[in-house]
Amino acid sequence: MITWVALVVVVLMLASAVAVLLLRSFVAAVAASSVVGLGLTVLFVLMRAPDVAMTEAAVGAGLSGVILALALRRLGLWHIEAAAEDRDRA
Amino acid sequence: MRNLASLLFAGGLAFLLLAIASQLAFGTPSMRVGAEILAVAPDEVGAANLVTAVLLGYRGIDTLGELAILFAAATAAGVVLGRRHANARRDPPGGEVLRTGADLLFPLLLVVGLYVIAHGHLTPGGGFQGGVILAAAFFVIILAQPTRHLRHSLISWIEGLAGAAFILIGLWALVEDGDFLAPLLGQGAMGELLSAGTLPLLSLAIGLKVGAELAGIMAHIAEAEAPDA
Amino acid sequence: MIADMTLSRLLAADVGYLVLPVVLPLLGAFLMQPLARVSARGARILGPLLLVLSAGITAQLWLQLGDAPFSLAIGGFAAPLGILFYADRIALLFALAIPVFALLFWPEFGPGAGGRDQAARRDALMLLLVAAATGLALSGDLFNIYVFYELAAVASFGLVALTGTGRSQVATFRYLMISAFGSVFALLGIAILYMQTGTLNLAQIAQLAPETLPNPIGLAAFALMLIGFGVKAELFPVNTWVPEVYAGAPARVSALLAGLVSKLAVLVVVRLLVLIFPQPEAAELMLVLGVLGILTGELAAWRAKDFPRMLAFSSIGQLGMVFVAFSISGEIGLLAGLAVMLHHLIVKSALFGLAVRWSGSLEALSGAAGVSPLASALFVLFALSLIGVPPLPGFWAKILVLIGLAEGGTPLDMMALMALLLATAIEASYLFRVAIRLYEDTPTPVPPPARRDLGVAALLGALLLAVTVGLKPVADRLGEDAAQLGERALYIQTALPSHVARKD
Amino acid sequence: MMSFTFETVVLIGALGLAVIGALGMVISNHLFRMLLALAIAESGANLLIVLTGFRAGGVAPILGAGDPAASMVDPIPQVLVLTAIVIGVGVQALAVALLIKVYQAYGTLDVRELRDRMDADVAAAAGVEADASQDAPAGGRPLSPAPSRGTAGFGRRSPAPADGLRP
Repeated sequence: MITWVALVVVVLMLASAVAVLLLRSFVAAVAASSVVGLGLTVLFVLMRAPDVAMTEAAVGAGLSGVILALALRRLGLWHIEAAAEDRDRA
Repeated sequence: MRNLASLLFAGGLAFLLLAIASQLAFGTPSMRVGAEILAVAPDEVGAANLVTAVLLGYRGIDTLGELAILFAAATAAGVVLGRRHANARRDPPGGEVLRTGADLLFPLLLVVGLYVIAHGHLTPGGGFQGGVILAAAFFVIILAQPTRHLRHSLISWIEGLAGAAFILIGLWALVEDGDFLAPLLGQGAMGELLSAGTLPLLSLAIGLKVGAELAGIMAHIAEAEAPDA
Repeated sequence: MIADMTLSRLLAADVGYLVLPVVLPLLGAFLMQPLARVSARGARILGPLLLVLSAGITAQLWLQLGDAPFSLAIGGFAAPLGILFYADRIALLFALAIPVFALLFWPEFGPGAGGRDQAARRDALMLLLVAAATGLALSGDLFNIYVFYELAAVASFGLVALTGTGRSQVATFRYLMISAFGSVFALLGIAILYMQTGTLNLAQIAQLAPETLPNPIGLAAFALMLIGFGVKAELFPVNTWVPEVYAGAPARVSALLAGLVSKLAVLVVVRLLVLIFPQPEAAELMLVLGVLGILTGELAAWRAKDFPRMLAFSSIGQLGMVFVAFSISGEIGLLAGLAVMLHHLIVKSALFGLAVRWSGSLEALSGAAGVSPLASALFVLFALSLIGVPPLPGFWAKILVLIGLAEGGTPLDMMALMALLLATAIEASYLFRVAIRLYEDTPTPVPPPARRDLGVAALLGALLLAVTVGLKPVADRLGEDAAQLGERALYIQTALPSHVARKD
Repeated sequence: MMSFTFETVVLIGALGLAVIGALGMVISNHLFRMLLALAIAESGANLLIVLTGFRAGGVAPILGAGDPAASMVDPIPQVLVLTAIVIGVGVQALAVALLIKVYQAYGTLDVRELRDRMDADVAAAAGVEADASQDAPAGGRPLSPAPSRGTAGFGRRSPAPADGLRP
């Protein structure tokens, strides 16, 4: 049972990791990287590491997402509608 | 071309790592040191949460180094973003909902953060996790009212004194017991809030320092000039 | 009464004080910014003061405890449960050299540009770098070494970005990325090692290594950690940050990074090689990467057009030679490695000190001898020693490497030997080119080096000459250092006297 | 050799994340994406470390629930990962600060564009001619030469301090 849960989480994480590299929109990429953090949290819980899971939830899925989102605004990359922008440019 | 080469390289690396790792006995670790620590830590340190016992006891100097790294990162970020133009643009203030929410959330996060810090030696959690929550509490305020200056002097006092407190507790042990960061104050009854000697004090120092550090970094980033775009 | 006892205990050197050279700079760094708000002057002298104190403590410990290695269980938790500091002669030598060099190349004693806050941050980062470097020299625990290595890295990011120019920030970002990339590899290596041995204590891993690590698993762990810790040691594939960073950072910071911090990363790799990975494949890997470093570094230095980048590339080449030297098996390899390493520490630091004012192109330096004859003379002295002209110490260091390689005699050794000779020719070519330019007969706008940097360079030059005169005793001491560094059994015995917890 | 167990699944996940992250750091052409890739690579390494302490059927290393210490998982790797996570977030925050400044100075975060500008900038600050960049795009755009030493800023909207202002 636990193996199947882990399998689903791992597949989800790897897919999000690839998405981080491929997604056009940086906002979506940051969101995908937060999904990796969440998956990691679940795996840490499954591996009986509650302290690590707590830290990862606070840092990996929370704090680092906030820092990156803040950075996006400062770097002028805060375009949720990246696709629309591309269409305009074309 | 370069991407293809990198892709092939990554594939090779993955294969090699997998081939190596498949020979390791994951799931049945030897636990040479781990088992010994599990056996003696309850008596030697007296914390119910053995992760905290290792973090602040057996590997205390690692934790000090880690605090120093976070401090170095915050200081370096200050060096990089330090000089701010007086008339730089700021973000517009958040809406009414956000501001009300922030006023409600702030005390709540503060209490939760302190609770997590104070119970680090008993339950999962501790200085780092609680510190992150404290930082989040201050950040909610920045987010809601960007025009309000976060007092950088206050932050630097908190982070300086909390870090110094960690080291001074260690030096106290050095003078008292001959060993830097050796546990002091007696262990008390396991499972109680005031137990495990100096561990809760160290936790508190870590929590305040981490909270101040992260709040400072985020304030620096938030205060950096917004792009014209 | 009690106060009296405490005082007498404080004055007598105790093994426990070995943590102080690491902890005191950390304490100073934490308190630097609040202190600067109270008294800017006080904050400015705090850093140098703590460095003098750390050096004094290390020196006193060394004098009182002698040359035999000793270890300290931090927190009173006996190894392998806790973390230990291990002090042998070479570790103490570095623990002493770190505060001294940090003092010699302290970025600014005055307020400097950027005001009070920036000055306090700069000094705090310097103290953090010193603490991390000392920790790297002393620590006997794999993950603790990783922590100090990261601390050194993060502190140096801040110092490199001090100039505040756009290019130094791009350089810092690239440095950070390569460094973090290496850290991921180092972490993977540590995970594999921990899985295989169940411990992080270097001595205990060394004890278990003959059974558990002479196999592909061990080799993979070594390769991963070599890449990880090689970033700061300017090892071949992960050294692309070097030229940009040394050209963009304040020259005194470059002097510290190229001279001191790179050597500590090398020391970590050497400890791993000696204690944990005695298999020949590990040394061969290091040899090959070292040779590649020598060739690429020297060729790039030959092409460089400005002074700091020429020094940076030459430093890559020299560190390649350090790796080649340490890959030679047996005591002669360790001796040669130590000699090359310490020689480069002295020479390259001094040269970067001269680059504080000579930061421009090489062409602009023509005729500089007319303005500052002493600086030019010192440059020639250091250049001659780098090339390896007898009787300067650089010659003896290089000869040791060549002898070691010739004795090894494998095809790889011969290849390295040829590369070394070729590199010497290239080195001679570009260093002479600069030297000749310095003595050209054209009036020049180049400012002479500041009195302080000139003084430091002269001091290090005098040290070099003193070693030339007193070569025999220095060589003997270095031989003993190398012998002690190479003794695995001694390390294990000192670090793990027994597994019984020391609780009194 | 490898069976379908929890450990195998997590192992593949850990190595997969590490390799995807490392690959992303190498091939990314945008500095911000490089930063995201770094976080992924670090996650992979952290996962592997926690896995080294896991044992099938173990319980969390916290006393009080009545579990005997002998059945607990190894606490040491968990401590290491706690440390590594905090180090990671510190480094990430510093990297973000640097990115903001780089963007202010050069107006771009594209690796190829930055490299060209940097080469010219470094050379100008050092007072030498720039090397012809090997990977300049075909028919590469001509770089405007730096006017003179000391004012070699390329910032489009640059409030950045002037480059190359070393004595």
